[in-house]
Amino acid sequence: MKEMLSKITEDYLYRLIKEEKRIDDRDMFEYRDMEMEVGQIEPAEGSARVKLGDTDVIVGTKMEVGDPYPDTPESGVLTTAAELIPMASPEYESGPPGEDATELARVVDRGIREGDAVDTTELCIEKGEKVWVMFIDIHVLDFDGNLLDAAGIGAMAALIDTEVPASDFEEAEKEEDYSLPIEHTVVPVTFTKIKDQLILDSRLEEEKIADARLTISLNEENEIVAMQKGLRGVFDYESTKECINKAKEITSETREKVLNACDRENL
Amino acid sequence: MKEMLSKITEDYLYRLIKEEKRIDDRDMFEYRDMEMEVGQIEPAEGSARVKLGDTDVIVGTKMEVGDPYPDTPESGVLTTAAELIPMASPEYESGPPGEDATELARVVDRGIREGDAVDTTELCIEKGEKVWVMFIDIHVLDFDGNLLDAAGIGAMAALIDTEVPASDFEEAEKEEDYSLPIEHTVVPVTFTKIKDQLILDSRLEEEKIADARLTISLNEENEIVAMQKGLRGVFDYESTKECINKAKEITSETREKVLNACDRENL
Amino acid sequence: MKEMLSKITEDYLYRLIKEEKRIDDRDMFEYRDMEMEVGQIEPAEGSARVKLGDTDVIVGTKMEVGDPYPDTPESGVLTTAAELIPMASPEYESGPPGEDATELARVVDRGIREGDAVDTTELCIEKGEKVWVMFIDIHVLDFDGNLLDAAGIGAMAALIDTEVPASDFEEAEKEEDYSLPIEHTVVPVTFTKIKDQLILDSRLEEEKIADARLTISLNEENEIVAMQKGLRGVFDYESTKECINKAKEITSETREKVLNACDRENL
Amino acid sequence: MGSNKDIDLIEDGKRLDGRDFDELREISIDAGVLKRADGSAYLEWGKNKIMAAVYGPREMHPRHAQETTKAVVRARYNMAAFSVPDRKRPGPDRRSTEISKLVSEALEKVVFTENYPRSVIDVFIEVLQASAGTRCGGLTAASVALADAGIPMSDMVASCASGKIEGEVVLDLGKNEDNYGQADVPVGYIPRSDELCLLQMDGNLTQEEYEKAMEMSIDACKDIHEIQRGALRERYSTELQEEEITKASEGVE
Amino acid sequence: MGSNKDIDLIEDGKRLDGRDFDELREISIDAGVLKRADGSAYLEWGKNKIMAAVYGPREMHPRHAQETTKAVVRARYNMAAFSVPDRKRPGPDRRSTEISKLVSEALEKVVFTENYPRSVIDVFIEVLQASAGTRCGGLTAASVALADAGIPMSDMVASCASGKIEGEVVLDLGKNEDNYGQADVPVGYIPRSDELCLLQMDGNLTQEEYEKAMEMSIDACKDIHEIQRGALRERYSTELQEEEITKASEGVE
Amino acid sequence: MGSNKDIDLIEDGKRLDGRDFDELREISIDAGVLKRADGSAYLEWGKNKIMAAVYGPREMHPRHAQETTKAVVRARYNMAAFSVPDRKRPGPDRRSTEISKLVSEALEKVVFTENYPRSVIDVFIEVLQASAGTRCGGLTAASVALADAGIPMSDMVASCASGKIEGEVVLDLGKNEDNYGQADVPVGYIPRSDELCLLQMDGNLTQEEYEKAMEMSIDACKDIHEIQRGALRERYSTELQEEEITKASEGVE
Repeated sequence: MKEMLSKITEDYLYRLIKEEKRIDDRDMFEYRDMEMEVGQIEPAEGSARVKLGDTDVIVGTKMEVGDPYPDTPESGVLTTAAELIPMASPEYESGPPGEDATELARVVDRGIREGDAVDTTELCIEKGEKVWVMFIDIHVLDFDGNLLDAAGIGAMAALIDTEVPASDFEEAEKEEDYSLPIEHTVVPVTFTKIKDQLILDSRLEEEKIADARLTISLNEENEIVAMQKGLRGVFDYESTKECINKAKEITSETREKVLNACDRENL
Repeated sequence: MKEMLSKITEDYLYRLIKEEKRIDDRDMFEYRDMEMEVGQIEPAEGSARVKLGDTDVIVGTKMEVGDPYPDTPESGVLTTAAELIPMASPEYESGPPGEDATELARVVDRGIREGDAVDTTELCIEKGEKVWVMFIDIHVLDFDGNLLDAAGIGAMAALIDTEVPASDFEEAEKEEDYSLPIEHTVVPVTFTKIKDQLILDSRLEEEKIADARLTISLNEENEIVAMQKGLRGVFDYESTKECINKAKEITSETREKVLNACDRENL
Repeated sequence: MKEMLSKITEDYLYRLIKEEKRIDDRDMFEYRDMEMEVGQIEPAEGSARVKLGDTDVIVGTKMEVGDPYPDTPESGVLTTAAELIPMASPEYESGPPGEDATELARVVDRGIREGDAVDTTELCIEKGEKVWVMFIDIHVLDFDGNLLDAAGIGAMAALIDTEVPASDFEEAEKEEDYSLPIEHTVVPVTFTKIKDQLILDSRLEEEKIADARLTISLNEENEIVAMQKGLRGVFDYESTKECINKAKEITSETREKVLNACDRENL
Repeated sequence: MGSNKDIDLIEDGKRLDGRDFDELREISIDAGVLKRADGSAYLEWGKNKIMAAVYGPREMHPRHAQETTKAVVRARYNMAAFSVPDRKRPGPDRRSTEISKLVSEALEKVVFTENYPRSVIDVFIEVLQASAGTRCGGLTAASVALADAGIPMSDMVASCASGKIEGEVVLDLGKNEDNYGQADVPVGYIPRSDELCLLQMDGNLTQEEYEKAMEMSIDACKDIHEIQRGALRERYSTELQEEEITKASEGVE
Repeated sequence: MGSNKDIDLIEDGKRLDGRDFDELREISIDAGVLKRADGSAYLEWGKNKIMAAVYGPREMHPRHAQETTKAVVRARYNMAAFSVPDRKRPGPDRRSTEISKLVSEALEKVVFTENYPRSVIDVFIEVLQASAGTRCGGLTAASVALADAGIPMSDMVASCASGKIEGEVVLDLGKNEDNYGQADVPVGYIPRSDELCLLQMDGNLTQEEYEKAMEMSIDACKDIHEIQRGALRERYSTELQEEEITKASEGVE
Repeated sequence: MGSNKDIDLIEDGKRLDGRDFDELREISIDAGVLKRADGSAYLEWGKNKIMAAVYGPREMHPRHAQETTKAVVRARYNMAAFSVPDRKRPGPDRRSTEISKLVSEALEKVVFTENYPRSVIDVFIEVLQASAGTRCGGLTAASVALADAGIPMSDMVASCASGKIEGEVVLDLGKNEDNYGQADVPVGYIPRSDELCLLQMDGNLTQEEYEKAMEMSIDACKDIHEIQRGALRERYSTELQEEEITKASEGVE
């Protein structure tokens, strides 16, 4: 049930882009209104709801005590899953995650993991025996483009919001809950390429005519921790450098918003 | 491969029902011949085969030693599964249980579970560590309507027939098998609504034109332990009361038959 | 996406067979060139690649420490799986093993298992507690007929090539790797029946018009350890005896080739 | 019902959260909260947080599931992984399969399905935070989402449970009451026709208790129906306002 | 074959259940026992209890599996969860997948499939109680169910295994003989054409033992074929009787 | 990237396997190695052993996945169970699903897909032995297999990674470098148009390091492209030779 744009809409969008204009009059590198609600889901250890215009994503974290991986006996375990539930778009179908949901989960996961957002060694309870296992679940409620940023930002905010539920688990050997040990705040930004034009925070209609996208995750020291080119188009090397330069600026603004929304002191 | 009735058959059935008649000349609230064979399946801990006319259902129980659920450390575990195997009807397909099989299993399960048919606390072997895990498997061989009653009656009979196989399991810490501790004998009865007429023990053709059904499970003290409205039609509140009244009479007759078929003394 | 032969090709093949000729001028009971490479896959405990003409199969073994089956507490565990990956033929599809892959794996498995190729009692580490679990994985790269022989021969060679990785597993309680204890060298041969003619090592086109096949696995003492008739045709009893007689000769030649390729002394 | 532990659920004639026996938890509903869906509603009911969305009527796929004379109402009830204390594994389980079936059946009665042969009306219910009574909350929200989608209906279904705790019949069980109570009776009610389109029960009730519970529930459903209608009114008036603002601003230009 | 434990299976020239080496367990077959199926048969063979049912010929779904010149015979062998001492998890496993394939292949040879292009003839075999030899029992019962369904066939397949225990070739292994024996050879036999449509073997046999086993099995299959024919005769005569009774009673009216 | 253990990966300005920072592992490619596939290539890259095969263009199934104006390139990346030290369970996992998607996207750009509307070009990549860099190896081999299949392309994609170990930017990480290094940047490069059709990165790089890594990779991809072209030349010359031999022998007759 893939939806197509009409030829007329498509042409109109191309014409706009050529004139460096967008359907909602935004600048090329401007986010839509970003709303963040943090900690609204009580049963979750941490949660964040991120709205980028009409795109609406909830990320929740859950923790339990489990086994470490044999090759990392001193680290907690991180698992990220995404569901593109059919509520969010007429194009999504029920069933196990397809390749889009898998890519979404893995790109968000790589940002968190490779950027050392969480100090996973502090999630070891007993070396080689038991560690904290953390699930990051991405739930998309309404899809109007740019899921990668909404989910990636939501995941970082949910992590900052997370309380390790030590008091609920006898095996945790601690009596009080404590805030998740955050090492870096990693924030993604996704550039969408339409013909030769790069834009930020693409809406659904824009993604329908997009050639390629490039997601760049940076930490607070402007180090690159994850990248992913997506879609069937290409980038040239020069424009990837351009994107990285722009990403520094943009992600530091986003990072500010995340930290403000989270209201956590010990960071 | 859903089968339809011809328009003529349908009209004929409606006309009959209007005149308070049935295709096989039964009364509105009369069961078909009910045959019960108990304990015929040797490898099962308990078993019962129930025929309601041409509807033919076998229920078998199996027990093994396993882990309790964390929130009920002192109770045995009960699991009910139903397979609508394609042998039983041209409408059934191979594959994992669909929503009809799931509803069947869950309604039978709720009667047994919520009616405290089995004293599950006696199925605890070691608190929080090991308990008896019981599987109730419903196998439909021939489908001519009213599965819910055939399966529910069969499940109760199979439970009464069940010998806990303690001698087979070292972990059971008992040397002799013993009869499953039965607390209540729960028996369901299902009313089928066609237009404004209620009938009992509907046959396949009757179910094809049915608007709704209501299953009521009662224990030997005439307490209601489970109910389920099914199908896309409705009941009004008054008729549910009527059904409950009728259910008392009917289930006590059914209960008598079950106990007779089971030939177990210590109840 | 089942491929059909054209009527002309079919007729041509039948005419050939009638005259006791084959498309590639082989004798009725002659193998194609058989190439064997043993031990080329480093991460595998043992491996063999077998080419019969254009049919190309890799078999690899992997071992880990695990639980014994409750009814054989003193034996290692053997598991054989086959994947007919879509690389190998336009008729193969992605997804879980279908009935052809399942039959292939089970026939190979029965030869190994029932022929006591491996002394599984020597794979017991601690009775009832831990044993070696061995996986035999059959990977078909290119399919031009007679998979059963290629896979069965490859499996036997891979087993002979297998080093038990005791030094990698603390639980193994041995410090040095050692060769898998081989008890018998079991080799299969498959006869294909086209009309009334029996042939050996059928190619794809021949299998397209085949009526039946008979696989016979023999050990080095010419004892029959496994048989399987396949396809929708029949054999008469007399011809099964004929096949067994021929099989003795053929498998001893094959066994020779396997042993030569394996270059293992302690057999 | 739960493991019947000796847990006090009633003190001084009130329930632990201070409610009277026949008192609902707080309920609020917003209609039209999602953009992509044809209709939607967000419901908070006590600590439950539930989103419902409607797509359709649209062509039914797979085709062999089409009905030639009417639309099929196909509900899917799903719990978010983080909606409960112990993480819920994604994907349908037996419980959600049954609830999806019952909700589909309950809604079909009020939709004029014969207007849309061969179509499907998809109803998605996502439980974001669960705290007893999610099937009733989901059914209630779904009805509003259907109305928000502009789908012709004879009425909205209102849904609510009552049950028994410490021997008393009470309305709308909360989480502890559900875990440690003695019976639960979820009901789906169509006010206009005074009919029950959802009815389940588990636990232990005498006929008298059943009647008391049902009467409580039906009364409560009438109240819930008012809240549903309020959500729609709110929604339409917002839309109206927006239209007026648009008109006004056009007038200005 | 089993773990070759030192378990006595023969005493004083008889097997533990008192049978001679070439003696079958008791077999009984009833045809036409199910209402919905087009044909059916119930078989008891020693402690095995097996139901077989046939549906078709009917249109093949999915379409791409149709054959343009003939019907496909599609068998599904399934064990009930409670049919074996350790509960069998529902759904197909590798063993049942293989048996289903072999039974499909064995039956197709005797059915006049060319009469029904694009069709499927579904054969369902349900093992209710298993005690060694269920594939042979299933194939035997399925043949009767096909005949009961009135499907044109050249013959019924009779099936039976023989094997080796304590070095002796014996017919129709029982459960312990199967578990602790040395070889098992299940055979499907078409009496009219003297052909083998099922043949498997596992264990360890010399060629001489193989021949002895096969000859035993083929003889036994001829006996089983008689039992199959008896079941059909019984079935038809019952039907005839019923018809006569009907006629008689109509005469009365 | 790995668990950042203190493992030495550089000694005396060389990597542990003796390579310079900007040195590739050894690469060899053979084209046309499978019979059934329309095109194929076998690649060895260090200790990686990878087979790629192409089928198509052929009709796309299922139909609803067809595109009316072009062919779809559908890659499937799969690891053999025995290709890694810990047995890989058969079937796709999340990692292989993602790689399959990225490889499909990377290849579609160079194929003239508009020549084959409603078709699919299937690309199968089987990793027989894995040792860091299998996605780059797979993409490189797949490009050769596509060319071997005679599918019209604007260019072959060459692919290679670079990364960071012990603070140094190096080309083409080996297994230990991948496990214990600090960053990995796999790149797919189209030499003719100087464009990137695959780009991923994980770990930790400054912008300067990123640039250094990219420049290394792009240079290396140009070398790999030569190896790819060599494999094709070899393939064609073999074919030519074979044809000539055939002709010659025909002359003899």
